[in-house]
Amino acid sequence: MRETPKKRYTYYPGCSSLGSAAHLDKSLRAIAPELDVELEDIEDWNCCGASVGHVEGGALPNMALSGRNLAQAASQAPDDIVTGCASCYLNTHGVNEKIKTDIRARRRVNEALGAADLCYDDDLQVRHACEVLVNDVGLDVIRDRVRNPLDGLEVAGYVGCQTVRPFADTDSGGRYDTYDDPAFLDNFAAACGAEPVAYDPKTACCGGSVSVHSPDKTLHLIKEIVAAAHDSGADVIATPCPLCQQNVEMYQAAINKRFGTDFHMPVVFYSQLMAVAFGLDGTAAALDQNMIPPAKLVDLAKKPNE
Amino acid sequence: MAAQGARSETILVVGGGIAGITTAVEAAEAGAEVVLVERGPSLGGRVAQLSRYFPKLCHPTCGLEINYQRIRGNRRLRVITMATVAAVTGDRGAYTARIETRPRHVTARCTGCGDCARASQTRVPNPYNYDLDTVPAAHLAHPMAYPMRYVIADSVIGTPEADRIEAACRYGAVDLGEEPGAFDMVVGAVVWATGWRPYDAAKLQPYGYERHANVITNVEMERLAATTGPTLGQILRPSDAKPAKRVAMIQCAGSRDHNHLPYCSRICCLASLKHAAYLREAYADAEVDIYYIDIRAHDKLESFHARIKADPRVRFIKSKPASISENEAGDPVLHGEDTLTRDLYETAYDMVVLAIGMAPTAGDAMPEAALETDEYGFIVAAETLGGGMFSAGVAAGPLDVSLSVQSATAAALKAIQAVRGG
Amino acid sequence: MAGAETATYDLGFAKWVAGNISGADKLSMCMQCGMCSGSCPIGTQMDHGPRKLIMMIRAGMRDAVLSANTLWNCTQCYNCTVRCPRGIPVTEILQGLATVAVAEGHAGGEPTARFSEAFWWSLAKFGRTDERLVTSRFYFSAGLAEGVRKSRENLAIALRMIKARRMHLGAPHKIKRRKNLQAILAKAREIEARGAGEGD
Amino acid sequence: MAEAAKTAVYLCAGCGIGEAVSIEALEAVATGESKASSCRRHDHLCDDAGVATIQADIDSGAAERIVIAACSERVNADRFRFDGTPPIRCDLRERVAWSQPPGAEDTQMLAADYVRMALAEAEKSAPPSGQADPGTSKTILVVGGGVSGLTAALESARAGYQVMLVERASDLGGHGAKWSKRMPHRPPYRLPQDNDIGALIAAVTAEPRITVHTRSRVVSTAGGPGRFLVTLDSGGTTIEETLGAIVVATGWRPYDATKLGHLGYGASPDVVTGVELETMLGAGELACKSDGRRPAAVAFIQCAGSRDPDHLPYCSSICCGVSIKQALMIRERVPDSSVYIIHDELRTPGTAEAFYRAAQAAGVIFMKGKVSAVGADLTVTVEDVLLGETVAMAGLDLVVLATGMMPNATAPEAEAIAPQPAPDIDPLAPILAAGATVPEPGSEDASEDDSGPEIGSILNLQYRQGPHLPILADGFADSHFLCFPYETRRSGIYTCGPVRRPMDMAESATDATGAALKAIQAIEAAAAGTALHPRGGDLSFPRINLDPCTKCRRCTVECPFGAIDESDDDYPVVEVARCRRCGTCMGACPVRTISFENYSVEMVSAMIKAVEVPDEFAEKPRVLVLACRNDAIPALDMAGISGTRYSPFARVVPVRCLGSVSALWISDALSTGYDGVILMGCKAGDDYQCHFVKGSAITQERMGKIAETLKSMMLEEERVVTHEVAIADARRAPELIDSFLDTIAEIGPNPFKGF
Repeated sequence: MRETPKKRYTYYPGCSSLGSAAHLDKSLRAIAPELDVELEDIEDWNCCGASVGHVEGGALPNMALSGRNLAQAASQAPDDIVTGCASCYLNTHGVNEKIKTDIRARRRVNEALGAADLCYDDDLQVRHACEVLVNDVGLDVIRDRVRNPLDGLEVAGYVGCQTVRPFADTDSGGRYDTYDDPAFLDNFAAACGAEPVAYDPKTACCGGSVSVHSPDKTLHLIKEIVAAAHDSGADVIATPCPLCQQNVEMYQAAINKRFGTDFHMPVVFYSQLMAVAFGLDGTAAALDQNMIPPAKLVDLAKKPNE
Repeated sequence: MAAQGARSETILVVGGGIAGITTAVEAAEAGAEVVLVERGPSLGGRVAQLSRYFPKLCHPTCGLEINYQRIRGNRRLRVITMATVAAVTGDRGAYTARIETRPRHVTARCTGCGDCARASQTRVPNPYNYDLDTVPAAHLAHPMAYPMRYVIADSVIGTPEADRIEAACRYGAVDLGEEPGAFDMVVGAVVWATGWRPYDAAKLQPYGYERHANVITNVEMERLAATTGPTLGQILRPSDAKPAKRVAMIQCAGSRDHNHLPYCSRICCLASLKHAAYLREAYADAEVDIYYIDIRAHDKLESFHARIKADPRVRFIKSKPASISENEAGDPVLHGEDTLTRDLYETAYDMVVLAIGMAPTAGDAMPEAALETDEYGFIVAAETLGGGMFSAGVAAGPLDVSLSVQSATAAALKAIQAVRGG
Repeated sequence: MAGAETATYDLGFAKWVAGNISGADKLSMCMQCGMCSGSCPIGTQMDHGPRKLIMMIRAGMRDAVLSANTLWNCTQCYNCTVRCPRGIPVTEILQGLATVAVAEGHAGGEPTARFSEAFWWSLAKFGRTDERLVTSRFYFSAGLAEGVRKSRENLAIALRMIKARRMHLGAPHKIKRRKNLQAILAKAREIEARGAGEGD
Repeated sequence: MAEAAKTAVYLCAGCGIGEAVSIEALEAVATGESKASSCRRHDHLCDDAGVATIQADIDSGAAERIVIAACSERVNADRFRFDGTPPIRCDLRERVAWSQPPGAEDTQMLAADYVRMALAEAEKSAPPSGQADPGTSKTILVVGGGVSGLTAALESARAGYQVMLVERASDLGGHGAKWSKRMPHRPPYRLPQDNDIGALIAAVTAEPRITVHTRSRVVSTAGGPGRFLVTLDSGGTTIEETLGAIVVATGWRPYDATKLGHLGYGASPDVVTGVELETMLGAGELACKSDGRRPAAVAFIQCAGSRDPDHLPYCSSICCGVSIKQALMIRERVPDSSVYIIHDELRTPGTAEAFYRAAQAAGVIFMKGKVSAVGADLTVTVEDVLLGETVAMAGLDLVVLATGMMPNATAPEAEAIAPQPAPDIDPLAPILAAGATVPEPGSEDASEDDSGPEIGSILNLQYRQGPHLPILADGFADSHFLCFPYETRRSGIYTCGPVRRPMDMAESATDATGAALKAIQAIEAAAAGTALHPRGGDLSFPRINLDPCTKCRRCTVECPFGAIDESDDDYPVVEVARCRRCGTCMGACPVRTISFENYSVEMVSAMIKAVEVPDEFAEKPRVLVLACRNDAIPALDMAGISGTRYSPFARVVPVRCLGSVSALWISDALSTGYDGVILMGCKAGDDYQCHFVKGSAITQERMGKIAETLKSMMLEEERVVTHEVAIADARRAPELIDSFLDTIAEIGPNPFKGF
């Protein structure tokens, strides 16, 4: 067996893990042990407010949401908090940093938490799963775990916005990549034996939550993202972000309708690529949860009890 | 190690660009003994890489020529090339400077005949043209090199190429065995004229300097416009050598930006106005768009600004472009907001020039703790370490050529005061 | 619209914004370069880009700022934030302004506001957001007819989500200690109601 | 004299010369037909051995004059440096071996001609013997007691020189003394700094090497570097001093705000200028002039008069920084105040950007726009270009006009009555202007008395070319070269501070320090009897032989540096220390009145005539190229270095400046059978690049006369052309020569050939 000591993290799944991004959560949990990573959920975790909570809830209540999760995590273990969801990361990491650096914010949040006899006075690190993969696990280890190289799979690495902006190139964010031309996702794909294609809209915006409630405003953005992947001959789009995955996948029908295109471009999570590359079966990789089946990846995946 | 306490009235000038040359020549012509140390194989520095100066559009080599003549005619001035100052200890009137030399592999016997270059079969990147082209392994730093002496690239030492080069020299001027050296020198004062380097354009990610072939920097533009440049003075865009007629200049590319250089580099506005003039001279139908935050044509240079502004084919757009993409034709496409019309533009050009700022290089040139720099790396408190240390030119702050010469001439007097104990 | 209200450069509003909206203390550093507005993915659909909005804040154009659709068209791509040469957290400030706009009734029937209401309702009630409930609540927030229309329109997607086991059916996911979360939120609202300055 | 001297020729066969031409044949030319006393050949002349050979011949007396027939004069000057025996350089490398086909007959003829020309030069010139009685005063006159003047004085004194500091006012300090705070010039560049001018004044007053004369004016300045004879009016008493060099630091004055009615000046006492605000800020409690209330809302209007074609065309540079400084001070004094800065382009160059950020952080509001009106109630109407609206700003308590800087290039109080010196971007203008203001002999005595005789001049130069320092079109003092900003057209007189260019206190101090160094150089050069920039170290100077002089005054009028005066009987008198050795006077002279020991009409004529002009034209035309040493010659060298081939029929003679070209050389050339002449000089006009200011410009003037000469000789005008050649024209210069030879081929041979 490998000697590398296990790395322990406190895991924050986020609401999408119970729905639209279940396949991210499932595949992440599947690859973690392969990489000697141990994840312990934040007990009784709550919603982070995502990208719209603040509008109705207000700034401080929105911060208090993350405050509660942080307090809970701190009471469990001093380990770093990891989340796979861009929005969860943005809120939790942001609030955590604000509490660390802004005394007034720290006091106000804790006053609110006080209503439940909670308090957050620690200085945990809140980290994105991708940053942990780059900085703690490392590409070499990932490459090393590949037992089923994704030969011939052409991948368009779509990073989106919030996974890298505004924290990827900051100290607190681990300086693991850049805002406009990040490399980590292509590196992940390559490490899995797939072929990253040249892909311009790498960090273009899918419209985020605006796409969720007002797709008419943003459909053209998503179209560009899919079209570029299609033109570059990619078999799949890979992304780290739940909201990107959902928007880019579920609106393709609407796009085809509005723009007369004929897109059926599978959109998977990098973690699903890894799961398959690590030799896990399609179910463990949650490939059955993609609305547009990633046929080629399915073929590459080991069949159960194979 | 030179005897401690030994005194000297010699002034050491570090850096052979326009500021260093001026400090050295002005001090020597006022009667001082001067040693000028230059890191590279030739004097001239950044100005030797400029095609022309603003606002007169005259050639920097013209002033260099005069200064070279002044250097040749002055026995009190000694020039050491391929050398850096590794450390300075001591006090005003009695510093000991550690000089380290790199091998040129060509001795003083060189006549500049060029046989070695003709014999070279290996080509190496040409820093004089910001690596836009290559030169023979044995080459002259540039046509206005001083000293007029060839240099052999370290990369070919120990290869047959080196032997070819050695064999080609009829004057026994090639020394393949030359080793790096170091020696101490006692001097009375030191003037740091270590200059600047263009800010790394690759760091301006939204502009895709590394992704888009036709996005270049202002210093590269100088080489494209220069008759001694890679295109012999024709302004052609890199991707397909097509004449660059629709060109955008992006001001404050790195400068005035807390993510990059917080200060204003002062020269970039005027350099871009000059580049507009180059283009309008080169192509009757050229069109230039200058994207700016504030056009900083200080003092009398405002008339140059006014002159260029009067040209209907040069447009000024108050906007810091947000990003650059590339279309099928390989044209860079600028995206941003015109802050005066409040329109969002998406404009394609043949070529985009990033008006890159000046980053001080004192940091890499300076021995530890010898001098104090400000938060940006410009040398301040120039009289630290015994009161005989001074700075000149861009080492002291972002200056244009005339201001650098002023600062250098002043530094020359301060240094003279220091060595004469005035 | 901006035209309706004229600029006075009364700095009262600018000072209030600086003191009450997170990140807005940096607003004074804006040099109007336009980098932010140029970076907006759907800037073309904004009444004014962030750059002009900031100038309007300085000019004291309170109503025009709070009723600008800019606040609702921010996709939170954070390009402006990371590119701003003066380090102004533009996205965060727009979020803060949106919150104020809702609180002061400038939001009207803005989808973002309605969606947020649905979203907050779910998380405050259950401690987590149930996408299905949030979506339907949002659809019907614009009236029954609209709700029915929207639901039909998106039925296909919903079905495929269910098929992919990515839309949770049945009882919404709840956290265990809902009471204590609700207490925290209530307290937070109370503190915020005290406004800036007080209690500090 | 040269005839007696033993001239040794050293022929180098290295660098391809040996392959290109027959060295033996050249030796024959040198020792045979020409009068060289000896001729040696060497394969690597610049090497130690070669240099040693030459030195040995000099030491043994075998070589009194030496001709080095090798590479261009631009290289190895340090190698071929022999005390007392300056070499004549003959370029067989760049201009022959590297630009002509080896072994060709024409190449050989070219080389032979260059050897002949060099020997003629040797024969007709002598090493400069230097000046008999150079001026020896080492005291520096500093005019102006503001930051620039004080600094220039102190820095000169600290370098060991005596200084006479002259200030018109009764106190030192100038404008700088009025500022309560100054802009930051040291890290972190964020806050207004204390005005330390008091310490500067104290240091100057305490400095024993400086004598201060307040309430004083310069009423007359004569002589030149090393021996300026200066007369002061010091509060009524006249002081005479002999001084070595002069630094003019007369500073600036604010633009007249009464001309800014459109910005409300005069409409209300609460519309003030930046300078007036400075006084208000100095007065402690800040109060509006109208009713003494504390101003709670203040608007600064930038570019008040500057960058405005109707007022000042230039940017005054300091106004943005000054307004920021004052805005910060107001925010500090009146914490709840609203302060607005309305600008067009906001200019805080370099590290001053931090000052701008500091003002923003302090809540100062910056608006970009044009002010269309300022009402008596202080309502400021702005076209707010960033909002795209016209904004009427009401409720202001104070409106500050950031007025610009005007240079005191002439005595301010005299301006009303004084005709200004004509601006002279056109290098020919100063002569006409200065010529027009030459005081009549009678009034010169008048200039002794106190009634302000001088027409607004700072120094009242008693020069033939008039009392003023030349000024440029924008009214600032002379300073035209980017590479040499201190050079003026009045030798030994340097300007610094805002009289030269709008600048702040920190920059003025640096500028003044530099000017002090230039003054020291002038003093030392004068004492050594050598020339100033750009021919530093040159010992030659114009010697005047009055016999042929026709008193035509051309030399005195055309000298770019006002170095030649006229004696009472109207003969030219050279003030040697003022002379830059360009030879423009020589070129101006219709006869042979003026010559240098090593550069004369006779010498160049001899070189021209030394060339063998073949009788048969068809295959062997000859063209004379008179080329400027500073730019055209290097350009031709560069052509050689890059191996550019060009016509072997051109014979190139380097000249100090095109201005030194005598019409006689052209007639000599044409009468000895040359088919044409090319003059290559630097760029003339507004952006002139001639290092002697107007060599090319004046040559163009003279071409008219030359055309007449040609007519009188019944020759076509096309046979003589002038070209502006830049140093970068390595490709173009040879092309000009070749195309000129095509023209000659069309015109046909010079009819004088063979006579």
